[in-house]
Amino acid sequence: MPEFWINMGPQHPMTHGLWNMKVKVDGETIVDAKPEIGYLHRGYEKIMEVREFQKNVVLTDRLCYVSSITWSHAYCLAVEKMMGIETPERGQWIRVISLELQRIASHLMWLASYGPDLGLLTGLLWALRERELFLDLIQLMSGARMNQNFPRVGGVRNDLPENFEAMCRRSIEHFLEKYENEYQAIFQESKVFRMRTEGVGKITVEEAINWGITGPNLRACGVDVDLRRLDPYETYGEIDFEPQVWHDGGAGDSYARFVCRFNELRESCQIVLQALKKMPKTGPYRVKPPRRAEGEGYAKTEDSRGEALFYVIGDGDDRPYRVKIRSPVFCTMAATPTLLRGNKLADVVSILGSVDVCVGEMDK
Amino acid sequence: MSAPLVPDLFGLCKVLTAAIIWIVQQIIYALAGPIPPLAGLGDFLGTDFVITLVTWLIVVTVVVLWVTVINLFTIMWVERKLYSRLQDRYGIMISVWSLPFWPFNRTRRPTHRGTGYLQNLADGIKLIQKENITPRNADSAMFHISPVLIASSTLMAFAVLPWSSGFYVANLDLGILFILAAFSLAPLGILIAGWSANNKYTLVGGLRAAAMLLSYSIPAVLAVIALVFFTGSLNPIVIVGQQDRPIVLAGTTLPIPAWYVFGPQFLGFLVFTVAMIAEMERVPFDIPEAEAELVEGWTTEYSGMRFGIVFAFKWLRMLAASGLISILYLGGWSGPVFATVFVGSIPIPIFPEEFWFVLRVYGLSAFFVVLSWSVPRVRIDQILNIGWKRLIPYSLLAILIAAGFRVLG
Amino acid sequence: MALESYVPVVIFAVVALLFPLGTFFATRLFRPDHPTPLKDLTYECGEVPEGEAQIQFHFQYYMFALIFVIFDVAAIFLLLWAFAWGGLLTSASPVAKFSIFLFLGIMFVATQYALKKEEVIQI
Amino acid sequence: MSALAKPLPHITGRPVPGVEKEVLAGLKAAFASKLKDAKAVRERLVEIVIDRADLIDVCTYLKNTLGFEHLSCITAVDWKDHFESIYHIENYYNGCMVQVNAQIPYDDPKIASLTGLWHAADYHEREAWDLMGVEYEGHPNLVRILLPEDFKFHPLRKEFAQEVDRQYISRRKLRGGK
Repeated sequence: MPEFWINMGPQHPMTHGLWNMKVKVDGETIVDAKPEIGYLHRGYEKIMEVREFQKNVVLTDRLCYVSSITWSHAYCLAVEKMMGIETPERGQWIRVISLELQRIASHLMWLASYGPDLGLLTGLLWALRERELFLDLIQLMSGARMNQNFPRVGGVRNDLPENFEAMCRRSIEHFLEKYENEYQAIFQESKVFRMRTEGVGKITVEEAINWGITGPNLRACGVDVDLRRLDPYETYGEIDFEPQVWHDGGAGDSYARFVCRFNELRESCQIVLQALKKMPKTGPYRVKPPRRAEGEGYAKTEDSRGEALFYVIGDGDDRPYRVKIRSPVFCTMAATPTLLRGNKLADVVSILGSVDVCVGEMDK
Repeated sequence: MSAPLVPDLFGLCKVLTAAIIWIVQQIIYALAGPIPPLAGLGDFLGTDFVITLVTWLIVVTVVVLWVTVINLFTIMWVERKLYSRLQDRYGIMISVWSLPFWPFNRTRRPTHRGTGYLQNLADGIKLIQKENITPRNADSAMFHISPVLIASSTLMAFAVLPWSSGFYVANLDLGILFILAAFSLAPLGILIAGWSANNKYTLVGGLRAAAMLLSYSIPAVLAVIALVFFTGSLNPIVIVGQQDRPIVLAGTTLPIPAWYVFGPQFLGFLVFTVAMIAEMERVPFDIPEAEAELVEGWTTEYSGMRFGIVFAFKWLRMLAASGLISILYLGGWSGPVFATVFVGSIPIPIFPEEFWFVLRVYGLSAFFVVLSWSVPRVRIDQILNIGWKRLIPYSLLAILIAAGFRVLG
Repeated sequence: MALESYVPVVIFAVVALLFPLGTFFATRLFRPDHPTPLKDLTYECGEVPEGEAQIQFHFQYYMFALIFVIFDVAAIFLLLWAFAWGGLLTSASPVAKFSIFLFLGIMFVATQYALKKEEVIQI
Repeated sequence: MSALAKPLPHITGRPVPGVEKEVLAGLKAAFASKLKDAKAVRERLVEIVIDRADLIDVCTYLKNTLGFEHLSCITAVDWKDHFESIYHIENYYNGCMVQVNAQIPYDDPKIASLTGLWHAADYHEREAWDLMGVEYEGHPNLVRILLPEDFKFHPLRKEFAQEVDRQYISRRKLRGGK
């Protein structure tokens, strides 16, 4: 009997977090796979039912510590939709800036973890080095490096600090220089890297949509879907940007996913620069939300990993009646057996690294 | 063209041994007054057999210590420091100067302001204190034997690897073949280790290691065969001697050393180097212990000093492989400077052959380190593809080229 | 005598064998030894191990052993030939001189053919 | 309506203005009597309320005729007197989202599974069953996904009080220890 199940996780270098990927191999070829999740389930949806609307932001921050702002922003947006209030314009621009900075930080964290997955520890340290720049910017903006608690229902916590624009420009300039010279060389232009990523973990467009894969992973299949443009929220409608879609052949493999995310780094930098230019220099950044609310609201945003959806129901109390979190990784995880089947055992890391798993948001 | 610091290791040690044994003999003879049978022991110690045996033991111990204590620690330090700098960080920092007993450093624990040479020693001390865990389902005897097999077979490569024209243990006619044989013993140990631990990661890692090391030892041997067409010998000292002259091309003497890499052996050099990178299990060919998917590959179940030995011997393999490459293709210990100072009447070379050899070994190792920390890992089927479909045809081509060159001139 | 030069190698082998053994026994003085059933479990990423690992493994792995043996024999032959090459060059017989090229040519073509036929080296 | 009857050949990635009215009109034309409630809430969002028996029909129509190819989310809500299974289905061609509220009686929490239409429904339905206890009939593998397999409750139900019925999960306990 040459087939056996290999446990990859929960204590495994490949799993960036606590989850288990059971892989059935025949020799080195993967026959079947079975993800087991739930190790990090903290009962978010239940806890949020007993906390007030505003106080839940601190919880949603911790859904995924790698991209806190995008998650708490999605929650705030859903609650605002439910309450029927709207953020002032400057607040919306600040949110856009913070979201994109967080997206860059999150993607850099993904890049950092993708390196050692493929045996390239240098990539980890280089990417984390540049991530510091963006964490510093976020700290400057919100006061905390991680779990910022920055977006609030009705706006953002505080205005941008002085000189933020200049510092932002300087950091992005520095980052883009490193991006063009160092990251391209070590990742995209490396022959061995392409050998490891090209043609593995393929998925067709129909399968991808059917499995509910979203975000950069879907765009890597050649589908031009970016919620920032398809269903614009905040002021994304006024920004001129190009969603990163893989148009060449061989769509849907690890390399395409890598390129889409990798190019998003640069695109997000451009969005931040544009937003800094276009935003009004002064104005209110927050409105006071009502304490109690009734109704339902949903918001879907383009998280750094895909489509984040919050569905909030209020019953007239000062706390939500029901909150539903749609995590993109949770849906992608359902598709991983399809991605993995037929590949080699060594490709597990190449595939699962490229779909960017964040266990916190997956297990809720 | 330089002179060795140790012209004759055996001779040097023999003088030392003879002196020590003479002192011991005198003590024994002095004691032989009250206890007469001891005189026979003293006579026995004076025999040539005992002196030779003890001398060999000392020679072997000197070489083993030179390799495992001095070179192993240095190469580990070089690697860790080098890749740390590559990754924009300081790396290891605990050194002699950061220890707490210096007058300028009166803290309670080592500070982090040194160059980090002692970090490996600290790691070793830590590993010594770790518990050795043997899994319940493991094949205990095999599980314990395989690290010994791996470590000893790797160490055996240094029995015939000369560090200069005088600093060696044995001068064999088939020295190169012996080193390659010592290298190819390790897959057996790795396979045993992978199988005996009864763990899926070690099993896959061990089988990968066996498949990979077997595949890559063929091109290595074939490349050496291509070289033998030129050298006509497998004695490392002879091979280095052949390279210790300037190149003569069409009657003119060029200011380039006649290393085998500058010539028709270049293809063989490339094949041999790639095969050696695989033999020392480094990234991009470190698939047997691909830590991303196989935790630690075939070393997963080893703990404590057993892990330490198995882990540290990767660097010994790197040392041996670098030494082999530099002997075969890069002129071994032949150096450009010949300068001696005379202490009394004993000539002492300023830049001895050992210096040039160690320089080459470390330079090659640094190259391997930089290479392995700047590329990802190659997948196992791609590794085997490279081995079978690229390296073996190329090495056969190298043999053809070598034979052709010999026929033509 | 040639055999005499192997004496140091034998001594080296003994020392090399004693070196790891001595290290393992020396660590007994410093290390704790408290085996528990949980600790002695086979490591499987924190899960309870399921199934045996010592299974009849995939045949492809043994293919390498077979191919390796074939190439090893060829390598030994070539090595002997390479040693004798210097002497053969001086001998006048062109058959002795050039038969190596025939052999190498056949081997090269055969290898190329075999590797072309085995499109992907599976494992 | 005519533009929506057949999916557009290319996904442009840009929203189509006023699409929610067309979708609403299409749904009303196809399921006039079965819709308990149907309204366009805001731009690019349509909300319909149906009975659980009509779920498969509505969703098949949405997917195959109107081009709503992406099942974004399945939410189960405990309204104390009845359950609701809420489906967010998204159209990539025009950015429209349809929210389907399927009503389920409290004493018989069962509804048809959508796994035949969307693979994505697999995990969502497992999660909804795990946390809310709504049974999705026809699901190939309806087992707990986030909580341990021997967990006794469905914690998102309103009757599950957090402080009272807490089940301490300890590995040692699960193995039969103290």
